This record gives sequence, structure tokens and C-alpha cells, in this order.
Amino acid sequence: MAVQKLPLAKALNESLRTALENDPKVVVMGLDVGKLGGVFRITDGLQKDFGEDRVIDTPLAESGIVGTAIGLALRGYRPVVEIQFDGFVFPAYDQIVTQLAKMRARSLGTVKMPVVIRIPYGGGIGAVEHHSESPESLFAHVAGLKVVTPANSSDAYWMLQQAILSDDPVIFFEPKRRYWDKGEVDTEALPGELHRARVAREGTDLTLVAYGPMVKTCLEAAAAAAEEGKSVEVVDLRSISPLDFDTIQTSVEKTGRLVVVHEAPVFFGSGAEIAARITERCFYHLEAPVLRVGGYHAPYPPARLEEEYLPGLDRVLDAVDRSLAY
Amino acid sequence: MAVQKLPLAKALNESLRTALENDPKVVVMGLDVGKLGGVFRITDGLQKDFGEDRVIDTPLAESGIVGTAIGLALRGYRPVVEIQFDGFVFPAYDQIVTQLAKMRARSLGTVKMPVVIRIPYGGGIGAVEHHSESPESLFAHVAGLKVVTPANSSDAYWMLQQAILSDDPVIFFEPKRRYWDKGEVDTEALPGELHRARVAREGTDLTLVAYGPMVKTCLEAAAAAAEEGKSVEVVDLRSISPLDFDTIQTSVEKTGRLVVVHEAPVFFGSGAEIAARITERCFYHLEAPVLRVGGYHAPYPPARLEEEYLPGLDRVLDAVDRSLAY
Amino acid sequence: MTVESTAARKTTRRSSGAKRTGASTGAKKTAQAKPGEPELVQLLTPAGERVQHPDYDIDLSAEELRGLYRDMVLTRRFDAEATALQRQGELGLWASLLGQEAAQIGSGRALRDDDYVFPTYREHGVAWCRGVDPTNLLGMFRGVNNGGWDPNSNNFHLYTIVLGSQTLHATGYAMGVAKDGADSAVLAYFGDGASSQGDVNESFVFSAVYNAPVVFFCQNNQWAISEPIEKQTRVPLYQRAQGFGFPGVRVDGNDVLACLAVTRWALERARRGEGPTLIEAFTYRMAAHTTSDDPTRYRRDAEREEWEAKDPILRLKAYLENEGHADAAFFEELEAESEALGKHVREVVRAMPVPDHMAMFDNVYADGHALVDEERAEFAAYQASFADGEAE
Amino acid sequence: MTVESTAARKTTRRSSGAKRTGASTGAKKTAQAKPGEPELVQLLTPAGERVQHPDYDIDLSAEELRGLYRDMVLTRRFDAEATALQRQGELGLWASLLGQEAAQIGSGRALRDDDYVFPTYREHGVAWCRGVDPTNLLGMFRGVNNGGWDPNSNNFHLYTIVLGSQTLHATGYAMGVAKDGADSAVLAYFGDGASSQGDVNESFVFSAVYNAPVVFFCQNNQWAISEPIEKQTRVPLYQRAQGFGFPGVRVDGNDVLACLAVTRWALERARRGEGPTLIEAFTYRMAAHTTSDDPTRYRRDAEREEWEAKDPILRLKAYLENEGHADAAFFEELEAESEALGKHVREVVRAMPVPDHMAMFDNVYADGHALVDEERAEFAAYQASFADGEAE
Ligand SMILES: Cc1ncc(C[n+]2csc(CCOP(=O)(O)OP(=O)(O)O)c2C)c(N)n1
Ligand SMILES: Cc1ncc(C[n+]2csc(CCOP(=O)(O)OP(=O)(O)O)c2C)c(N)n1
Ligand SMILES: [Mg+2]
Ligand SMILES: [Mg+2]
Repeated sequence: MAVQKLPLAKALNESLRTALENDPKVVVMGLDVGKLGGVFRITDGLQKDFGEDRVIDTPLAESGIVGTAIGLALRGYRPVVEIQFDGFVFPAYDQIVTQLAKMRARSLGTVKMPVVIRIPYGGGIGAVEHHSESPESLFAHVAGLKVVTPANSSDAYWMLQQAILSDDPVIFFEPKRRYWDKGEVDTEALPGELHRARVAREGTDLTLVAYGPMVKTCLEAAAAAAEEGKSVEVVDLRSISPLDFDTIQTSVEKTGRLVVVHEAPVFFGSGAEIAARITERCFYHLEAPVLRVGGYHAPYPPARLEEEYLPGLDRVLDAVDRSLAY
Repeated sequence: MAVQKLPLAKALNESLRTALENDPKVVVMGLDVGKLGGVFRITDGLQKDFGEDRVIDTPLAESGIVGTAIGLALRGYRPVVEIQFDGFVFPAYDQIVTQLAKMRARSLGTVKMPVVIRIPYGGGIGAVEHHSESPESLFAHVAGLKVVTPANSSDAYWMLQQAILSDDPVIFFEPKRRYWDKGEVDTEALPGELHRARVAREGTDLTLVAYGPMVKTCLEAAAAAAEEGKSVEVVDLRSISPLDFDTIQTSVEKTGRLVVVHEAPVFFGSGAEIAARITERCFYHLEAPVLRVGGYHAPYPPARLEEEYLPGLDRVLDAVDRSLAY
Repeated sequence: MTVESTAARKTTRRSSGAKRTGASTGAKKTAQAKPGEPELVQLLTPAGERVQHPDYDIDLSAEELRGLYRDMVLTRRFDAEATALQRQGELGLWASLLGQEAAQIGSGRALRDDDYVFPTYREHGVAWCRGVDPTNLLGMFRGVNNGGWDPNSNNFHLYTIVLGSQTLHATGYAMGVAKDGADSAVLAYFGDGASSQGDVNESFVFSAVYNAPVVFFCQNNQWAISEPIEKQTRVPLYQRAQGFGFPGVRVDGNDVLACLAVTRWALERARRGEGPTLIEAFTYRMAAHTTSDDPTRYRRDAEREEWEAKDPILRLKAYLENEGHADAAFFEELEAESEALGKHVREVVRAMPVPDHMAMFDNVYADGHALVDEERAEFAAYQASFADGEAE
Repeated sequence: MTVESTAARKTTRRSSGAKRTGASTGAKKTAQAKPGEPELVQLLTPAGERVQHPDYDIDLSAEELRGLYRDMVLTRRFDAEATALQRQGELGLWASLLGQEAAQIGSGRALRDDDYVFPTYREHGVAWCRGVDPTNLLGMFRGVNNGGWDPNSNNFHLYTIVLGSQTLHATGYAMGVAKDGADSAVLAYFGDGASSQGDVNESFVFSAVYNAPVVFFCQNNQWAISEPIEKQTRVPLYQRAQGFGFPGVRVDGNDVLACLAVTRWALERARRGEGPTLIEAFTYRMAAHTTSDDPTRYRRDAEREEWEAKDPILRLKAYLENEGHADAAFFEELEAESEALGKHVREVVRAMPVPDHMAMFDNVYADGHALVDEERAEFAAYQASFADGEAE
């Protein structure tokens, strides 16, 4: 292929296919990943082509899925686990936090844990409870894990490749409401570093930091702001742990203002960590406090209320204005 | 009794006894809480006096313990669950996050969840893996839960009473290395509000915010700083969710400088949330960025390294100096 | 096959509950297994013939039989209406119970008012038996709430989506019933897929150890979305119970009489203080997993057709007709009632209000939370800023 | 008692592993159950008499028998030494295996080199069988590391403290073995308390569904800290397996010969592609739970005394002596070897270095992490500030 325009979901599918082709030790496992191709069809056609031994429908138990993936990794495999929806990762949380994250340190570096856990996350698709959450903070706080999330098709393709190649456990959050958004994927270009943020749009007056589904929202906000003569830079974080503070710092040293946007609740969210560290690094550069736009301290609401719960264009622009008003 | 000098552990024990006496619906449950009285003896003697029906040794399964506690709460009981050590709460994490925290909202307020989950937490006791962690961030981020932690015997007694009286689920973190520290408990005094922070020492040059085991360390640091002529105010947070930003703000508006101290890793820790929000609230008052002292982004180390991992007097003073140097 | 051992009896303990006496781990003998097939309690054949069972028999009046038929027909009608409403965009999603009416009505009608039910998300027929207004069930599928009924008004807990969690709630609730010295029982539903979850197995441990008055009702509809039952177990699920020290029974899940008889027996055991029972209702999910699902990707039409021949409603209808237990008037009236129900459901759903946006801050806590108050106020001010003309 | 059903055979499936053939869910018949007691495979009575068992027999040379005896004696000596070192403050904690030597040596000696073991935190005897230097086990109890050996050098995984987790790792590893087409087997240890964890039950589900070559070895020492076995189950634990579709066997856990015979049989089943087995070794924790525990608060001395009469080492000694399989010289040499081991352990432990503080930043990630690098550098600078005279 080389360069192709693909929906984000299809880019992930191609990426898994490539990984399965390149390394016989890669296995894909999870609920309904076989014949059904996953509820979002990310694994579509893979079992047909690579067999039931490599694309594995598992019993319905997330702790069991991650726990056996750890065992497979100890045996030399590179499991790529699919968690069906964000809200269903919690039964596996113990295995992820106490085993997957700590196994390498426990072994003094003698074992590695090349396990990728793919989690479709975020809201905006009108789903029922547990299907729209953004639990990334709950993983970023845990040492031993890496946490990344692509915002477009090219990153979806390449970041998943890189996550699978990594010898560390990677929690790979997929912005489910962007699955159907198309973007160019060059399967031959040299990809950027997995844990580097990317300036998605340049600007001089204010920096917006976002990741996953909110990158698109922030790009739209920047475009709208531009019409009002405000020059907004947008940083697509891409990696939440490690978090590329350097790129944000460079941007903020230029703009002097920072707004962080994510769907997850603000309280103890990524925005807090970014605000704390960037304020420390850029104390004399900031013209305004770092502002945060995100979910409220309430369970993710029913679908008919989610539009108000989720940060949208208006709420981002409101924060931009508040920041510029300092 | 009225006023007595009690070790923190004994204050908790008395508090549970009072709760069991006051309300026949209160039940205590967990591993080894019966004859053994818990591995830290917090439930010592309670089963003998209140019977196996109210002080319940459970099967060895944390998800089962919390899940059945939810069921008991639905039946009108007020379960007080003991998790044996911080690192063993994760098998119950799914029940806590997806059920306990969300049940009330799911029911549109028709049910209540008066469940207290007691967790001895933190390091400093030379224990093996999983016995020294500080996972409070992982609960504070979750709407529907309240998270509190006493730092002394009086708060241990009263805050536990209040948590049990609350109709909301409360994660009650007990600073295990302070279990043996003695303090006065007045069982007749009117207690303060459960979710209010407390100024534990007044000062004018800088504010130290801490909670649980770190309050003592910060009080010692403030005393040491005083000898060098620095006036440090210490705020004992007491409640992490909700978090009493007003009390911190008042202090910071006076001192202009803030250092937050906790044992948990700094990355995505409580300090981040406090730094972000206080910077927003006190942007024009802060003479220095909010600094954070806490654990590193690494699994809690083996016992012989924990002294270096944990924030101690020196590291707190170092941060005080760095803040004052701005 | 009995599964008890003497040792089992020896170690059996009563946790509490004054009225409860003793405990046993034995199921009644289940009989009539054809060679090569596990035992299955059946009282009504797919053709509508009444057969006898030595242990789990039942004697129902014609009126009672018509009542069960009515329940199943109305439940199916409600379900079809909900599916249609989803197609029309009135619901975001629907999880149909098509084919599982007998399992749900049979078990649901075995309950007493003071019993308590913990459903998953597909127990529309059980809700019906509990007297829950069926339109209440639609709120979460319409996206206006995440549950939305008071579980205590009908002793029917909220739908639970995280698979298996509710089995522990049921067990804890049952422990509370026993503590209270009441003789109510608790009925917990889960699916074949959910049986693999740790929580379900922990609920077996806890209920056995505390001898809790809970009945686990597993609707084995043979599919967990696209995964066939072989992905969850290699032996029949009802056998799971014996290793935890309580009886398991497999019942024909498309036979409403058998489901009623076996559930009654199990609930009675629970009331008598004999502890938990696992019932596996062997049935079939005739529809897609939900309206979002496409079963053609993973299963053959022929399988579904095979099961249509075992339809739970048709077989009771045949029996009613053959025995002269119902006349044409009954069926006509029921058809009219069915139509009326459909109309009611449509009307109520279409009129179902979207809650005010501020509702998302409600009921997060019972005793309040400063941050929620702050965010509520900020949100209100932000919303108001639009009302006052342009925000900025 | 066999637990297989025809249906079980019908639904049994092979997930992979070219060399593996078929699968069965049947255990051999376990016999000789006295009325009122569950079956227990025994080959050596507490008095040291050799008894026959129709299914699980074993034929060992005098040398092999002496080898097992030596293993048990040295393991016990090591364990006593570690307990003493804890008392002296050289270790922070110790979890003694006293009383469980037969269960561990019997099962451990059934292994082939290419098999893989997943222990909990008390499998010092199994580690011995795997050739792990016993002093390696002490690092975590001394607080210098959280494990600290390379699991692949002896196919002995790290000690796992979060109860039950390792049973899933073992199952996944076994799935990998099958995928590789190898005929190795995996042995997973856990305790009676851990049997209640969801993870253990999920590992039963996964191993059965994938027919994984794993043997679950549950040391039922009848206590989980202060909780007696009745808090975990009301039927013997080995029966748990049958409901998941594979055999369970209870063996006398203080009988090294029986443990060896039964584990060998189960490992052979796994190798032949017949899937998982659960072995419940019925034994007794003769010491405190750990050195931090005070068992006088919850159990009677008399119970312990009863079990001292069933001591696994004494019974093999009696047999060796009665049969003339070992002479005085053997016992003397072993005593000397035992002393030497004790000395070695003391010396190594006392000399065990505390790792450099910087080590806490090591091995968190294989591929590095910017934050860890940053914190490492800050910490180094902070430490250096003290070296350069006073910090401030
Ligand atoms: C913990 C968890 N994991 C995954 C899901 C997604 N999910 C919803 S229903 C379903 C299949 C359930 O199958 P089964 O238990 O047999 O019930 P059925 O749908 O057949 O009634 C899955 C995987 C979930 N709801 N909860
Ligand atoms: C998930 C978890 N919960 C609690 C503990 C604390 N704990 C350590 S050992 C133990 C008892 C274990 O009993 P058992 O499984 O019978 O093993 P034994 O100690 O008897 O060898 C407990 C409760 C733990 N390690 N892990
Ligand atoms: Mg199903
Ligand atoms: Mg034990």
C-alpha cells in the first residue's frame, strides 16, 4: 500500500495485520475478536487469515484475559489484548497494576512484559453506561505502565506498531468516536517517536493541549479562534505516560498561556499533572494559570446528556477566552 | 471514657466498637477480623463482644468482600470493610469503581451506599511488596466515592464515626505506620466536619499541605524550619475527596508559597490536583510555583530502600528551601 | 446424579438466620438423561406434550397456565415493540430476550413478593413478573438515565451491565436476609458468558460458606455475543455448583413449567435455610445480542431455525389448545391486550422527557460533595451565559 | 468418584498443540475412602507403613527414597534457619513451610527440567527441587528486592504475593507451551485461602477451555492466616475441578510418595494433551502464618500436636529405617550437610548487600521512560548535595 486514506479503525486493523505478519509471536486476544472481528471490527478478518491460534476468542473474564496474556508474555509471546470497552477494564485492573506493571522490576529486569492492552475509550457515541469512559489517569499514575493514545489514522497505525514492538506493557487507548474518521497513512514513512507530543497546529497566543478524541475538537476550536484573530497552538499529546513536557514547555514559553482539554473528569485528571508540572517549569512565562476543560466529577451521564458533559467547541473556546482575559 | 490518650490503632478500635454499639445495622467484615482481630488488631475483641454475625471473617476474595458489602447495604446494613493492606484492594477495584461509586446515581437517588472501606496504607514499616502503597489518587479520581484519611488518634476516632454515619461510600485510608502513635481522644467533644482540612500549625512564610502519615513529617519539618527562622504553616488535609481547597487557599493567600507532600508517586498524585487548582485560585498570590514532594515513578521499592523513596524530613526541607528561593 | 459427599455435610455451617434449619448440598435426582446428553428437567415437550418428572413436578390450574402464557406473550410483544422503537431511533440500543421468555417467566413467577431479584440487562420478562412498568426499563436504552427505577418498590434491582457483578450483590443481600431472620429468598440472574467471571465464582464461594438464601439462575442461551458456549466451559454449566458445595440443576429453558417448578423448589430450599442452588436454564438467544449486533457474521441461520421449533410460547399454546385450557376468546383478548401494551409503550417512550442537563450533578452523593456543588454552579453560570445572548 | 459426563467429552476441544492428543475430564478412580471422609490418596501411613493404591502407585529405588528424605530434611533446615534469621533481625519476615515439606518435595520432584513452576510465597521446597539457590529466596524477606531471581534460569517463576494471580500466569504460560507444540507441563501452586479468589476460578475456566497443560497444586494447609478452611469452602477443595470439566484429586499432603505419584500422573496427563488437573494436597501449616503472626489467638495447640504425629519427615524416616533403605551413616552425613547448609545460608544472608539507592529507578521499564530518567537525575543531584557538605 504505502500511502492510503483510511478510517482510524481500519488503520488499526492494518497495523494488527502487519504485526501478525511480521512476528509469529504476536497474538491477538479478547472477547469476540475472532469471527465477529471485535465489536468495532478492529480485528476484522484477522482470525480468518491467521487462525484461531493467533487471534483468540477468550472466555468472558477480563482478569483472565490479562492474566493469561502475562503468562503468554513470560513464554515469549507478544499478546495484544482487546478490552471491549473502557468500563470493562476494571476486572483486569488488579492484574494490570500488581502484576503486569511490576513484573519487570520484581524480576530485577530479567523478564520483559511486551503486552499491549487496547482500550476503545471516551464518549460521544450515545452508548449505555460503562461504554464511554476515559480512565487514562488510573493507568498513568501506575509506574511500570506506558499509556498512549493516537488521534488520527497515521498515529493509529504507527503507534500500535511501536507499542507492539515495545518490551514494556502499553495501555493503548483508542478514541472510539474517531474510529470512522479518515486520514492518510503512509506505511513506509519513518514514524515519529512513540512518546513524543506533536504540534498539530501552530499558534502564538495560547497553547491547547489535548489527546485522543479531543485533538479534533481543539483543532476546530483553534480554527474558530483564528477567525476571531486569536492564534492558538494545538499540541497533540499522543503519550500520557511518559508525558512529553518538553514539547508543551516549548510551546508555552512561546504563548504564555495553556489550556488542557480531556474528556476524563478534571479532578485528578491529566490536566492536573500537566498544570502542576508546566507551572513549575514555566512559572515566569505564564500570563495566566493553566486552565482545564474536562468531564465533571460525576459518573458519565446517560447518552442524552453527554453532549453537555463532554468538552465541546464552546467550552474550549470559553476557556481560551478566560485564559486570554488574564 | 471522654478524654483518653490512645494509640491511633486503638482509637479506631474504640470507634468501631462505638459504631457497633450504636447501630445494629453496622457490620464489620474482612479477612481475619474475627478471632485474630485483624493483622493490625484494629478489630481486636469485637467479634467476641458482638458475635460472628456482626464481625464477619470472610472468604479470601476482595471483590467478593466488597460485592457482598454492597448487597448488604442494599438490604439496609452499614458494612465497614477491612482491606488487609493497600496493595490488596485491586481485586475489589471493579466493584468499587463500577458498582459502589455509581449505584446511587444509577438508581436516581433511590438507594444509598453507606459502605466504609478501611485501608491501612503507606510505607515505613519495612514490609514486603504490596504492603506499603498509597493508592489514594486511584479513588479520588472516581466520582461517587469519598476519600478521607486521619493523621492522629482523635481524627481516627471521629472521622471513622462520621464515615460510618455517611450515606455515601467512603474510602478510609489509615496511616499504618502511625498506628502506634498516641494522641488524645475526646469521645464527647463535638467533632469537626469530616471533609474540612485543619491548620495543624500556623505559619506565615510557606504552607505545607500533607495528609495521613506525612502530617507528622511535615510538623517535624516545620519545627526544624522554625529553628532556622522560617515560619511554616502546616495544613492537614484530612479529606482528599472532597478536597478542602478553601482552607488551602486561605493559607496560601497568606504565605504565598505552597509545598504538597505525600507518599504516593508525584505523577498524577494529589499534589498535581492541589497545585493545579490552587494555582488557578491564587495565581496572583503565589511567589513560587507549587512544589510537590512524593514518591517516585517506580514500584514501591524493597524495604531497605524505602527510606530513600519516602519523603522524609530532609526532602521536605529541601522543597521548602527551593520554594523560598524563588 | 447427586453430588453431595459426606464430608460436605460435615463441614456445612449455618452462618445465621434463626428460622433456617440445617443445610444440604444435594439436588434432587435429575433423571431421564438420554445417553450422550446431560440431564435436563422438562415438563413440556417442544410439541406441547406434558411429561412427568419424578422430582420436579408441578400442578397448575388452567387459569395459572393461561397466566403464564399471557406473561410470555406480553413480554415478547413488549420486546418486539422495543426492538421496533430502536429501529425508529427512539432507543439507542435494545437487548432482546426473544426465545428466553419461558426461562424468565417461569423463574419470575416462582417468586414471592418479599423475594428480591438481581437481574443483568436482559431480564425484561422477570421485570414484568415483578410488576415493574415495562417502560421503566427503556430509560437506559433511550439514554435518559442509567437505570432509573427504585429497586425497592418492586424488589427488582437495577439492571447491571458489568457482567457478573450483581451475583455478589445478590449474595450480600441474601446474607442480610439471613441476618434479619427473614425467610425471603434472592434470585440472581446471569448468562453463560458471565459464568466465566471471577465475581460469579466468588459469589458461589460466599453463598456456600454463609449458606445464603440465594438462587443463581443462569440463562445459558449458548452465546455471549459471538462466542459460543464452548468458549466458556467444556462441561454443562449446572455442574459448576457441585464443586462449590451446593446443587446444580439443568432445566429446559424453553419450558415455562419446568422453569417454574425448578425455581420454586430452589427458592424453597433457600427459605428453609438449605443454602444456594444453581439453575442452568438451557435456552437460546433467538435474536441478535443487541440491536447493534450482526449475528450473521458468526452463526448459521439453521441453528436459529432449529430453536424456533422449540419456541417456548408455541409449545405452551399447543398444550393449552390440546387440553382445552384456553378458548379462542382468550387468545383474541390477549391479542388486543398485546396491541394495547404496544401502544402504551410507544406513547410513553416518545413522550419520555430528556432530563434537565443539571441532572448530571444529581445523586452523585447522598450527603453532598463540595466539588460537585462547585461544578454545578459553574456549569449553571456557563449555561446562563448563553441565555444572556452570546457567551463571549 | 468420576465426574465426567458424556456431554463433557462431546464439548471438549483442543485449542492447539500438535503433539497433544484428545482430552479427558476423568480422574482415575480414587479409592479407599473411609465412610465419612473424602477420598485421600495415600501411599505411606503416618506410621511409615507402605500401603498400596490401585491407581496412583509408584516404585522408587532406595536411593530415590533417600533423595526425597534428604530434600525434605534440608528444606526444613533451611526453613528453620530463615526463621532464626528473622528472629535475629536479619530478615524482616519469614513465611515458614513447616509441615508442608512432603507436599512440596513430592510435587517438585515430579517435574521435568523443561516444566515450569508458578509458586506463591511459601514454596521453598519446590524452589529447592528446581535448583534455585535457597538464599535467593531470602532477598525479598530481607527487603533487598521484590523477587530477585531470573525465573527462566530454573523455570521457577518469582514468588507472587497477590493471592491467586499466578494461577492465571501459569495458565497463559501453559497456553504458550501448547502453542509451541512442546510437551512440557506447568505446575501452579496456591493455598486453600487463595482458592476463593476470582483469579483462581478464572484460571480453571481458561485452562479447561484451552485444554492447557497445567496442573494446579493446592496446598490445603487448612488455614489462611487465622481463617480455617470452612471459611473458604464447605466441600473438599479437590471437588472444585469437576464442575470446570477436569479431574480433581485429594492426596495426603504429608505423604511425599503420594504427592509424587499423583503429581507425576497429572503432569503426564498434561503432556499427553489431556488438559488440566487439580491436586489438593491435604496438609497442615505447623508454624505461624509468618513470623509476624500469633496463632495462639485463633487455634488450639492440640490441633498442631495432632498433626505433629503425621509429620511428613518422620514417616519417611520410619519407612527408610524399617525397610533398611538407609543406614546410620546416611543420617549422619545428612546432618552434616544440613549444618553446612545452615552455615551457608547465614553467611550469605548476612553478607547480602543492600542495593544502591539508585536501584529503585532501575528495571521499571525495559525501553526507558523520560520521567524515570528525570527523577533519577534529580535524586542523584539531591543525594550529591549532601556529599558536598550540608545541603542547604
Ligand atoms: C465485564 C464485562 N465485560 C464485557 C462486557 C460486554 N458485554 C456485554 S454483554 C456481553 C456478552 C454476555 O454474554 P452472556 O453472559 O452469555 O449474556 P447474554 O448476553 O447472552 O444474555 C459482553 C461481552 C460487559 N458488559 N461486562
Ligand atoms: C489478594 C490478597 N489479599 C490478601 C493478602 C494477604 N494475605 C497474605 S497470605 C494470606 C493467607 C493465605 O492463605 P492460603 O492461600 O491458604 O495460603 P497459606 O498462607 O496458608 O500458604 C493473606 C490473607 C494477599 N497476599 N493477597
Ligand atoms: Mg449468553
Ligand atoms: Mg492455607
